[in-house]
Amino acid sequence: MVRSRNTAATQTRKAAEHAVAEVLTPDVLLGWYSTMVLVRTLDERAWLLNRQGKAAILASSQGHEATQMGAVWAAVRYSPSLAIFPFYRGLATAIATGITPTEALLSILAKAGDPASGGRQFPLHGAVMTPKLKVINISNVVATQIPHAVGYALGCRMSGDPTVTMTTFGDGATSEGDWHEGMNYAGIYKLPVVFICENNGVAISVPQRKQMAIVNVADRAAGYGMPGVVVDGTDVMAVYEVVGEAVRRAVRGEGPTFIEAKVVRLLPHTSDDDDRRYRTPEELEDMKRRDPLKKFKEHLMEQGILTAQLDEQAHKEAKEHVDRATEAAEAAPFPDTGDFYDHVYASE
Amino acid sequence: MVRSRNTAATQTRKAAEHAVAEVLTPDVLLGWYSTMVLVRTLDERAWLLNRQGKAAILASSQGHEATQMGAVWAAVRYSPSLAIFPFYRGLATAIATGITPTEALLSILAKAGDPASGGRQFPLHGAVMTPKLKVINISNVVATQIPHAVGYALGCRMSGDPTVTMTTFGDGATSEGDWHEGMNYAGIYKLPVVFICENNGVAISVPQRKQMAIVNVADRAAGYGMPGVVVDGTDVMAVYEVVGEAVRRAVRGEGPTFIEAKVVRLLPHTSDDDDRRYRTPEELEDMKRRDPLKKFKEHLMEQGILTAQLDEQAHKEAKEHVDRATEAAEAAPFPDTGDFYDHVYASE
Amino acid sequence: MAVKSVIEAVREAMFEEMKRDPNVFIMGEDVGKRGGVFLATRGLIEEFGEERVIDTPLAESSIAGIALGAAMQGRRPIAEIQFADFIWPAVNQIIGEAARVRYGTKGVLHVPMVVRCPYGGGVRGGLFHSQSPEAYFAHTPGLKVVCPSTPYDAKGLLKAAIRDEDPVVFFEHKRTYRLVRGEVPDEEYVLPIGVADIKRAGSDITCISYGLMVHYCLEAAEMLAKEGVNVEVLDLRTVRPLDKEAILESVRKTSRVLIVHEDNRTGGLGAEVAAIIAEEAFGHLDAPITRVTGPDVPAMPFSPPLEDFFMPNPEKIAAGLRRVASY
Amino acid sequence: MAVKSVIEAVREAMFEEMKRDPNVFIMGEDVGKRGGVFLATRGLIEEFGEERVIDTPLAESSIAGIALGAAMQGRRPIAEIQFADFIWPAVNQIIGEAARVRYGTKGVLHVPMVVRCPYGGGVRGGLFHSQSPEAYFAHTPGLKVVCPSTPYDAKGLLKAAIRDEDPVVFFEHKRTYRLVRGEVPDEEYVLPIGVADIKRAGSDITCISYGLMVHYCLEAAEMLAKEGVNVEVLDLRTVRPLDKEAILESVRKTSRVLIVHEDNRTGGLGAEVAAIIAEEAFGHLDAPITRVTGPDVPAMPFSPPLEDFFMPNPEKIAAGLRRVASY
Ligand SMILES: Cc1ncc(C[n+]2csc(CCOP(=O)(O)OP(=O)(O)O)c2C)c(N)n1
Ligand SMILES: Cc1ncc(C[n+]2csc(CCOP(=O)(O)OP(=O)(O)O)c2C)c(N)n1
Ligand SMILES: [Mg+2]
Ligand SMILES: [Mg+2]
Repeated sequence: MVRSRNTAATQTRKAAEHAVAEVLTPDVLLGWYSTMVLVRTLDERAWLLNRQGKAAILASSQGHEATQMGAVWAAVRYSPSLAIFPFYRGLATAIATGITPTEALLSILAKAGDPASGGRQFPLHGAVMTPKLKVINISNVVATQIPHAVGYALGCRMSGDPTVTMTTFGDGATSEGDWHEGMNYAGIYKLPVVFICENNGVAISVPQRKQMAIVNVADRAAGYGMPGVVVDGTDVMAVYEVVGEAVRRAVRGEGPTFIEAKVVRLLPHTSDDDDRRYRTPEELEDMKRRDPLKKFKEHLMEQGILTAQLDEQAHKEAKEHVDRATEAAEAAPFPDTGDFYDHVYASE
Repeated sequence: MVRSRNTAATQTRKAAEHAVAEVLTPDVLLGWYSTMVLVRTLDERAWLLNRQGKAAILASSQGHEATQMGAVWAAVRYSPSLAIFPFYRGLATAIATGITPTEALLSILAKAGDPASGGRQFPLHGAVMTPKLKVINISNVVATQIPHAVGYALGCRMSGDPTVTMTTFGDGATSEGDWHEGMNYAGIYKLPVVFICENNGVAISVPQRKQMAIVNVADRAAGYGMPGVVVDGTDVMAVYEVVGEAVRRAVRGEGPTFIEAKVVRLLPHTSDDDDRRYRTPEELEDMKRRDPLKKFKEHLMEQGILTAQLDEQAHKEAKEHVDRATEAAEAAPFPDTGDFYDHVYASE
Repeated sequence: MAVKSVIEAVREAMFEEMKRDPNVFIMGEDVGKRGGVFLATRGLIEEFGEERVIDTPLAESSIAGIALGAAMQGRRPIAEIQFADFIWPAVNQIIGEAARVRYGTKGVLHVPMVVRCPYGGGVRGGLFHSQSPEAYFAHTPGLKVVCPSTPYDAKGLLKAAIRDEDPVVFFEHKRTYRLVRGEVPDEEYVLPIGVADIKRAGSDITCISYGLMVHYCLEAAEMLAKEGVNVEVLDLRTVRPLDKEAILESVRKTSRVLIVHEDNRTGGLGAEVAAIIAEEAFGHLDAPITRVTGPDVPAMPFSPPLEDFFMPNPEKIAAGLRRVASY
Repeated sequence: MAVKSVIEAVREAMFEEMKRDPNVFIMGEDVGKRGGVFLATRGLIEEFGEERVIDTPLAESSIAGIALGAAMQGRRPIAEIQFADFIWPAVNQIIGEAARVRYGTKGVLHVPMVVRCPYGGGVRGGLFHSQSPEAYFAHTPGLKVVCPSTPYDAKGLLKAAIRDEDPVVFFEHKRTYRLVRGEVPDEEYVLPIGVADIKRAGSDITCISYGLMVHYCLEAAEMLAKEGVNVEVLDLRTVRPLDKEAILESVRKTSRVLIVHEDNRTGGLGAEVAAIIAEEAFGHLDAPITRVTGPDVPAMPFSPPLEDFFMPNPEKIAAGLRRVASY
């Protein structure tokens, strides 16, 4: 894990590593691994459903899972309660927050039972609210969620609500004015926000060098008076550590942190995209070497925590789980149009 | 003059100082001084015309003159040709670009002879174009000119036009998304743009600490891959030097520079404002000590370049000049409505 | 009752609502010590502190977007956009986002936020301090859009907007701020959003308007009265939702319509009002539905003769009324 | 003549204009190697290089603002906004700025720029990939707004837009891209902006529309023909400036009007068209001016049954025509 020159975060690093070691028992890590296998299996299934013409559109989180899951797990662990404003590539985020595979597929298939919007929105867009965990993604317009997250955190501070707010977005989002404005505001008022940039080096087809003149977008954090941290986003434990650190910083009232997680986008941008137009087979091969699932598996095997048998079992269970979920979601009804006009305004 | 940690600009500093010494003969400096006196006299007159009900609105450049004039003079000196996208506080910018006091007052009084928009726009808004010098300020919406300047520079590069583009704006403007987006683009494509932030520490009434979490906004430049320079904007020679350096950098094809000139706003935000609501008399007194005109005068007197007699003469000539200009502008006609519908679209 | 100006009414409405509900807060440029550039928030920071009267950075998109986020969290932000001309950077967050939250979350979240916005011309404001962008917002389902004309309406409707569970864009005509004074009750009251008001009853022509123009319509109606034409002046007050019933009822009575607004003609509010009437009161019409509006130039110019030429005024409205009366 | 799709026509128009005029260039997200998400710019970067086909950062306000700056310098940018739903951040630069440059500089500067923008629904795009924001732009003096329905019109009008000396927002209905095919001449041609086109002559009702809906209107007209009602389908093609003469001429002939658009009803393009007719062809009308439009909900929902419910279609249009016919 590389850090940008900002050092505020570094000071608490030792403490964090200690805490991580304490928390991350082999059982916990095996649980993480199974969930990552489940998400990958679900993601592949969803892609298949799209190819079968059953799911209209899909943004895969393959390659982003370690960041998305590590971040949620750390945030849940270290904050009294959490509000997340994720972006559209958040299948792993969703599962980590407790959305079930069936719910995810209901959403992906635009069924009435979609827990986020009842089928009104793109998969997993809308809001899923529990007392301790709020997932809010009201649009797929890039970067608009940054000010939302900042405003939500402001509201929490005003009302004495100790919730920590987290928002995730891609490298592309950092080019938008809303990103700048939101970062600036959070910095001025030291709001309890954790900004997580899942930098996969590409915005659809536009490579990072055409998006910014710098290598680490985390270097911009200093200009907003907040720490900027670069982390290997394919390493779930590393992500867990730095996000945990940032969340505790937020809880202590020390303000926002910007985390740049370097990830890979293993599939095309969405199911509508064909990345062969702009990525070479070599690039794709290269990325596969950074597959977070593969990486985690190798790590756990090296450590003797995961065995081939446990791995096989995880995959088998995941497949069964996703099979059941698929069946349920496919059998579920589409929304009917009876409430089409509801929720434009508050009903009197 | 303080510099932010960015060092690219520093490398050419020695050369610049040398050049400055060569160019800035006592005669040149005296000429500058007279022009600064003229601008101050004109600015005071315009304010008076507002108080007499003759000018609807005015944004004074008192306190910003050294930056505005030093920047234009340097840019004109060191670029083959220049396009400026100034902001609304640009009376000194305008005079430095060759607008006459009469023209300025025609604009301030919204007369038909307003060279920028024929009275359609706020004072000095619109466009004044000569082959070597283009002054473009199409709106008073803060920060919109940043992308315009960047686009203009892009157009110049595309068409092989060696023009250097400069844009000026306040500290407040750096909070806008457009500032971020424009800076980012210029950095990526290394466009020949000089960004000049006239930081007077306040956006109308909002102090810098409520605008950003940092002391030097120039620190943000590194995040866009460009040098950021902080300069005492009340020191015309210092401004001349750093802008000269930035312009030559642009001419050499090395890309954009961000200059933060620390200035003071000696008057209320505009003639509509009453700054006693948010600034103490002590703060105002304090600022007067940083009056760029006073500073330049003291410097020139110390150097034996300016005498009391020459100073008096400069003021006398300025007053006569502004008197004549006022008379002419007051006597000039308002626009008539015959061409009210012209220039909505190209006429066929 | 006391006689107050529109700006006083606006300030009182915010003051009372902030007293009433600790969730209400204000954010915007210069709303703090400065009290807003029109002094709408004067004294509020002294009363409610920096936490509830927030001077923001100069960044409209985030003003709206942060207000939106806070509103989803349960606060009731009043976001001030300093001039309507500067609302454009915030349109993505207002039209693009805020308007769709309730619908897109199927009612799980909503946005009880007010965007206050001084608008309109006749103030020597030129191209970028005179705009009337209400029609853009009125075209947006999910938003409510209010344009009051009097201190009484401004106060009652702003209080309603603050209490409303949905995003309201509240346009205050700058020229009315100090020019228009009127009685405002001492006791608390709230006016319903979406209800038009007959500012002058009449039987011969329905003159429909909102904002500053209502006052010019009333002046024009007096001119026409002297010529024996009895004009009804209907003040829409809310431009989304439109009070269709009030419009149709008046038109059924008079059979003749003049619509007046300061905004450019093409695609302005008058278009929708005319379309409603042409579709739903067609059988009652005795004359073409006529509009007196700002001209189709990009904005109001700065110089006095040009600005005067742009602005609708009582004379131009009276001429329109005569045209309709004599059809 | 060859039969082509709308997307091919759009691509050809850009290709030809870039060949013709070295000042023309393209900028936008993914317009380079990707060829645009709809492949509108496929092959152009290979032909014209990175300098003239620029992949921009993901930042719409600057896409429009930089295009504006380059246009003032003499270039002819074609700025692509990837989906109309993402044009909101750019509205400050398009509506706020570009539209006012010529007026505000009294003609010294102007902005020969095109903003291309795929819009519209029926593509399972949900709330944020289905929007039809053309009315917002059509309300803005200083802009021209084009919404072609066929490959022939798309090509001829896009070439005109690129050659135009003023800012043109060019809306391409996504659903027509591959669905609608038609003859496109091999030789060069340019169509005038601001001229409507009778896509089907008729005598009983004037059915006015633009974009995808024109095709549905034509289908509905065929249904009505079987019922003995002869519908004229007028394709506006340009929604600003409106071809008022063509509208009025058709209405004078038929005396009955149905206006159709996919955008929300209130304040949509239909409002202005209705207002023009109600003001200027009042004496010719035999029936209420009727509209069939998208409903007043914040946007088109994602799920198939909900999307279908939103979209106007030939059946809904035919029902509207019958209503007008039988008044
Ligand atoms: C404002 C806006 N512009 C354009 C788009 C279309 N779009 C969707 S995702 C995307 C690329 C985003 O890239 P990045 O932020 O890096 O995230 P990634 O998809 O790489 O994870 C674009 C251009 C959008 N959704 N919103
Ligand atoms: C987009 C926008 N928002 C608000 C305003 C109103 N306004 C005009 S100047 C100003 C403050 C600008 O401060 P700064 O950029 O620091 O420049 P200064 O006036 O201090 O020189 C504000 C808020 C505006 N013109 N444009
Ligand atoms: Mg990316
Ligand atoms: Mg300032």
